[in-house]
Amino acid sequence: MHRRNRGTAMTRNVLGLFRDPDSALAAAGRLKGAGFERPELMSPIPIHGVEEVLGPKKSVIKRFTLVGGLLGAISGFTLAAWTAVLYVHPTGGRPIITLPPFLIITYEMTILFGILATVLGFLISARFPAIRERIYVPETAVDRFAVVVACSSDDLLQRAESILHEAGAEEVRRITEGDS
Amino acid sequence: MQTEVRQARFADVNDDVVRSLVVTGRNYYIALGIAGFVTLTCFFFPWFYQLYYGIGAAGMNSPTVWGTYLASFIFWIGLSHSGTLLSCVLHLTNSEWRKAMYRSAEAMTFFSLFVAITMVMVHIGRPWFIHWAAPYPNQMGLWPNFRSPLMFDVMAIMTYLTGSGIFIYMGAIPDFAAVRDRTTGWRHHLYVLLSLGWRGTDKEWHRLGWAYTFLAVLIIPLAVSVHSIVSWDFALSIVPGLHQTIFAPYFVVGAIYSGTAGIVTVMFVLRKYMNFEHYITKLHFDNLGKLLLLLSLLWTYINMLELFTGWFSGTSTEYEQLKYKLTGFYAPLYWEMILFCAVAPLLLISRKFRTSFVPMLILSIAINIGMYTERFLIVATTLSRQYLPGSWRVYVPSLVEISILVGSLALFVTLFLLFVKIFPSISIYEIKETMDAPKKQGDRHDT
Amino acid sequence: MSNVDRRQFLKLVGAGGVGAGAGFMLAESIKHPVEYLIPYPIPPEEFSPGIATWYNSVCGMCPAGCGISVRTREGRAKKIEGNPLHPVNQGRLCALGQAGLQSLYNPDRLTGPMLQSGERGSEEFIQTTWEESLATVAHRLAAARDGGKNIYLLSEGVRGHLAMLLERFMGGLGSEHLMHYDFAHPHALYAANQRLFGEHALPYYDIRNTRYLLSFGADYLSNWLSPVHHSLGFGHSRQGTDLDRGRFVQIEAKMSLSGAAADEWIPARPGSEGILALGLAHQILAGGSYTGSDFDDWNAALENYSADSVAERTGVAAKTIVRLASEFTKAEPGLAIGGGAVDNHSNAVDTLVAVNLLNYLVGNIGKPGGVVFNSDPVVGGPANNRQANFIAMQQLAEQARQGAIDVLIVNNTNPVFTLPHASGFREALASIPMIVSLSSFMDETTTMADVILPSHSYLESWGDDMPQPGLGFPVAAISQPVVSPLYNTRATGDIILDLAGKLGMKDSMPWDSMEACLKDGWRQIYERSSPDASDFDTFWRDVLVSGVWGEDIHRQDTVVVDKSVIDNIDVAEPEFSGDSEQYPFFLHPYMSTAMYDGRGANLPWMQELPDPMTSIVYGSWVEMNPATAKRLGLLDGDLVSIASEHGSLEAPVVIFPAIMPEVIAMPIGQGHNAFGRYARDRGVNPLQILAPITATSSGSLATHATRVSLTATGRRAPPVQTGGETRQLGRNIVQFTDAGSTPGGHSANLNSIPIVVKTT
Amino acid sequence: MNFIDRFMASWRKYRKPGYYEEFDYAWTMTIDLDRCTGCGACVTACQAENNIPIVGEKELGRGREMQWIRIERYWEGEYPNAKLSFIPMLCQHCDAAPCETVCPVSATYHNQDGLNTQIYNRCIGTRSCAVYCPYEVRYFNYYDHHWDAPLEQQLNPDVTVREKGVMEKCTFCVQRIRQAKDHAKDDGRRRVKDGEVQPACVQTCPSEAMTFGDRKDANSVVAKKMNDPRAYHVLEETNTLPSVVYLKKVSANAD
Repeated sequence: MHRRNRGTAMTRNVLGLFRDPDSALAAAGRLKGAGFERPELMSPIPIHGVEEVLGPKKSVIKRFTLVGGLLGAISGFTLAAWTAVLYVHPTGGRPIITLPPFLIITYEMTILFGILATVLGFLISARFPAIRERIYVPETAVDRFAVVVACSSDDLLQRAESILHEAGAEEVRRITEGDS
Repeated sequence: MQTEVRQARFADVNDDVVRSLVVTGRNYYIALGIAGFVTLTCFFFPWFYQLYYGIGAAGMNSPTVWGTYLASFIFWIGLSHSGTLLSCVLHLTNSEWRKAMYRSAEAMTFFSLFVAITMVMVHIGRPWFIHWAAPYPNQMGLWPNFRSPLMFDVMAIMTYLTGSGIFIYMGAIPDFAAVRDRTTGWRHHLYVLLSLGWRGTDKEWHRLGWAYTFLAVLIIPLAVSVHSIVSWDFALSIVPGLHQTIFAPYFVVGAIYSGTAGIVTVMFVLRKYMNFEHYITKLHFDNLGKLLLLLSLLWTYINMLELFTGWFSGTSTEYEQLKYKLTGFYAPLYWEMILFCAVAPLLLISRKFRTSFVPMLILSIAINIGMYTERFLIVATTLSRQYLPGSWRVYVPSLVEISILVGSLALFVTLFLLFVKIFPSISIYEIKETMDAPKKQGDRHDT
Repeated sequence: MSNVDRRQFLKLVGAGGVGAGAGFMLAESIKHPVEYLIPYPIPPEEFSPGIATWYNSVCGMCPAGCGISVRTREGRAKKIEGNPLHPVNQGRLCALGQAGLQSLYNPDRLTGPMLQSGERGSEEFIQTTWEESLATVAHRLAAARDGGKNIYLLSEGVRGHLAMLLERFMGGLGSEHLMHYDFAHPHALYAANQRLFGEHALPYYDIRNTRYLLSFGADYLSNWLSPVHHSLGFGHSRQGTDLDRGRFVQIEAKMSLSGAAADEWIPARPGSEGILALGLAHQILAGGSYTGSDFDDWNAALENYSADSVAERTGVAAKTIVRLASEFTKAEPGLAIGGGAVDNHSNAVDTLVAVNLLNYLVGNIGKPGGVVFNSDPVVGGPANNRQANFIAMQQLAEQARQGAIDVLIVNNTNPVFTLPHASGFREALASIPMIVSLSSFMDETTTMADVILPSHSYLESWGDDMPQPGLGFPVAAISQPVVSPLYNTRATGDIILDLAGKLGMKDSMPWDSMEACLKDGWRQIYERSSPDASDFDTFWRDVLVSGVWGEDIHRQDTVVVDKSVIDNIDVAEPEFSGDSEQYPFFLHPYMSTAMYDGRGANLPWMQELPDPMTSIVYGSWVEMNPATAKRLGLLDGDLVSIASEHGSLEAPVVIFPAIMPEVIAMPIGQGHNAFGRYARDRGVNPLQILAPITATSSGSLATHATRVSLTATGRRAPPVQTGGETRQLGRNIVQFTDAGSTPGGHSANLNSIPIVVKTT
Repeated sequence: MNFIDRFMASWRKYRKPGYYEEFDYAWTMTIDLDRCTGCGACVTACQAENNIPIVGEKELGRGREMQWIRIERYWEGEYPNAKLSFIPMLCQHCDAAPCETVCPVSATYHNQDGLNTQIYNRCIGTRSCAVYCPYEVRYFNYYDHHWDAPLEQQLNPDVTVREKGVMEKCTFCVQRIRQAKDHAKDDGRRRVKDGEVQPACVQTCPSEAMTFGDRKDANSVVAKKMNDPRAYHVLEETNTLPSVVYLKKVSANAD
């Protein structure tokens, strides 16, 4: 993870490690209160109540799902009906465009596209996969809770550090995020 | 339950899971070796033999043109309904106890689907042309016949495979990240890729939560539709004994039933041989037991309905069918099925039984044997007794068929064994969620 | 209808794939058949690949003599269909006839002349050349002739010019011992006709126009005399006219195919059918419809055949007898026929006389829908007087055992298979110094031969035929090669002519080929028939195109039965071998369409054609009444051993609902120990355990006169069946109605046998 | 607007069931059970015409018979009043064929002659059609069959030989129908004459129990026979609209 911090200095961040989610969340709240731009939390488990402290988040995923579903419905029926007309195979005395079976196809395609779109939505909205280096401390994958805040100037850095210390961070680091 | 888990700390969870991935005992290799060998000799060799000489290697005959292959297909599809479906339901109902087991359950889904698809390949007469059943533009200008229930199958199963694959993967991203930092060598690179650079920021968690929930919502109706459609392969025919409206629910219930039993089996194995005693506990067996009981009752009910339909119809075709089922050539199998799937599960009424591991294991296996029999009977009894008595003929599986059945089990086991070494077979972060997170004034345990 | 005339021939020529090309082909093929019938690497211009050519010929699979049209493509026979112009089968054909293709393309055909290298029956032969083999045979024959030794010729029942050739050939050899042997030949029927009608020939039974058929054991739909023609008649009588639907009654111990087709199946005690017939005759007389001058004689002769006594002797209810008699009398016309089992009891002749008597008493002799007498065959000699009955065959065997036979020539007949072991025929053959076989297969008899001169398949050779029984008017048909010979074989006629040539019989047989002989012989026909064909060659070509020739001549003779016949009209009690305690069951061996007398066994199609009654393929079985099986504690598929005084067999049980409890039935045809891969070592041959009992005054083998015992072996060997459950379970698959008959309409007449022109 | 019209037009067209009423022909076979003697001539004729393989005793024992037309036999009653009835069973060429809808690759479908066709080289061998067929007249090639030389010289060049893994069934001798249509065209006729074409089984039936023709032609023999009060369909209740019409057997105790 040292590799991660190589590179020319651009923005500097302060990172505070906490042992428990609540104090981490509290620290984040204070930073926000102190006018820092929205701090970022990193945790091994989803932290509840983030919205209350740092303000609500909006996700575009549901739109993706909806659009994908509709798209699937249309393309599903089109696939069945259009191919049936493309090369007419009369079977079993049924009409060429037979609704009940084609609706089943439609249904399956709706769900398929819905799923794929959801995944797409997730990747896009969560900015995955990560191409560029990002701030990361492996402890957060185990049992530590981190608060990261970007600072534009040295005094802001100090202020952030002090706030984190007060909030009971067991460790505070300065991380220089660089281009990789 | 909680007391047990509280001893473990967050770090231990990571340790245990990573150990389950990187530390590999001799037994594992032996198991894998055996499974692989059986797969090769009992599945692939007979299959190639059959490919070379023709389906004649199997025991099917003129009226009974479907046999154990199709039965196995339904069986595996059914087994696949354990995992993802169950996992989704439990996820949406936020049941805590799901979290320790859903990963392996979903894996079951995925692999049994895989095996089911190979069974189709084994079943059809000219598998080298199976791609003709896939909708793709081709120089012949020919497209598959979307009116066919078999095409519903193709679409549904493909969707289901994709869906459950994505579902299991997405749920595992944070865990990939967790193991990524602890592994080295090829594993590290693999997990770096798989984890997509997951950091666990509040934003990522938020998005993951949403996406995961949506998937769950989408997959539940999908799973239900998949097995309904499998049932329509039969119910849309006019074969007496198959041409029944009850079939869709019948199959779905049966599927979840055998699937749940399958989970119990897998749970037992994981718990025993991957040292997950802390995470897979009596609680899980208890709950699964309750679920099994419910399902067995449902299943029995539907079976009784089926018998009733046959008796009530009064038509010779249906009535003969019923008589044949209860007293005919295959009757012993039928009663064996009733014993395993309707009678034995009544033991689950006692909590003591539910929470004792070995009996649960035995029962779960018995149930799945019974369920396989059910699928076999659905094919064999009905097809050998159709409209024209003059063409009635019984069908007995050939050695090749039986060996391929055994082989398919081995194939499943092999795949699963490989899986547990690549996938964190229990969900790290959700286990942690079930443990109470450290409090501000909580005791400071040393690192 | 006068001669089957040229316009119809030309229609046929024009029809379907034949086209003008075929006419030309035929004309050409007359000159050099071989040159034009090879599947060519480079086809000549008049032979267009992809265009089928049809050749009309005569079926050689059974003695019925149906006309066939063979579809050939690129010089290979592809399909045999009935010749629509041939009045016997009118375009239709039975399963066996169609399987003729497989006797042509049979993998086990003999491919060239052979000399025996090992000892008799060892089936060790070495290939040789025609020159050598013919020389050997000719030399041997010459020696025998000059040394005054006995030469026997045992042939299948041949007719037309081949029959004539054989006559002259044996004449030239100074031998009287020309015998025709057909297992299924109805000797007793001939004898019966001789006795009652005073002529040793088969009449034409006009089933087509009868309204009421009383069949005593004759399986006329599957193998009796001319099954295809009978089937046509059956169908027409059933639903083909506006008249009342024809009614069919079958009297036999075991339901045959005809029994299944009949409206009424009546089991009568084996051998008692004749008594039943006389009982019916008694009733007819009582009914008073018979007004012949000899009424009183009949009455006297039949007085002790009252319904009750007959019922008691036959096991048929008295009221049934009365009903049958009245139905038969009322029907216009009604027809009684007898054959099958009836033809094969010790009292067969009496029985068949009694059966014919019924026809006589209701006065349907020489009438449409009745018994019509045939005129003599137009060419060749009458063949039937040469038919060898069982006694003759036994004499042959006896002669052989005494070393009185020097040379035996066997032409395509297989007595070793069809004669019972008790006849000792096979052993007798061993003591004949020289046996020559002209068979095209390595059948049981041929395995005994010293020299094999393999003959063509009938699809490769020239010949002609006058169907027996005729149709009441003269019919003659030409059989011509439809493909070039596959192997180094020769037509029987040509072989005979070759030998004749070598033996210096040129004067009596001047022809150098069978074809030449035919052409010569058919000149008579050309001359006697009103020649609307300009010259003989045209006529000949037309005949070849149509494959058949007919003439509208009918005999108008009235039959008067001799007083002596009337006075001693009686049916003796049948005689059976084995006492009823030790051998409680009557053995009922029967022929089937597929196997006929065993000749079908080497044809895969026939082996795979499910037996209609039991749906069994491949192998043998024994049919018994459910009650019998129950009594013996036997189930379907149990292997039982069937023992007579003369041997025993093992066969699986098939429970058969329509057979008398004291009778067990076994199909004839399987149980070959030679005859090629499909036939060999499959099933058993019931004929071999038969007792050598002959029918009085016909001398034919009474195949139904053997009693047998059944013992369970405790083993199971279920036969291969293609059918499953045999009951409908109320599913209305076969539906019945009673609104079948549509009354009123015109009366049919015999001459109007439709000549359908094939349109393909 | 114009587009909408065209769309609606074709929509209505393709939504119309029972298109088979618009086919050129509706080939039909009638089988008079009162004439059928069960002799089996049709079975052999079919084998000869359609290159149906010789399956062999072993395979037949395993229930893999290959006879596009078979004679089913049904007993009524017990001795001495047992009656045996035969019914030739072959592909009924149903207009509402269950087998057609189920094929995932359209290997079997209804063609312009109203025939239920089987396209061997499209078949992937799911065998579902055989399951869906209530008449059990579809036969599967469990192996590659072979003919002992020179039996193969008899094979009909107008009909293919099927490979393993393929479903096959009665075609109403489609090769003959094609030929007849070609002849009709050569003679400048629009339609095939009645009686001009006969499948092998019909052609050979010794008791003339079977007739074949186009039921669209009101004067054809089959059309007339279909009006016979005895006419019925086997398994009418399955509503498959068969093209094979059976004429009821007249029961013995009718009079």
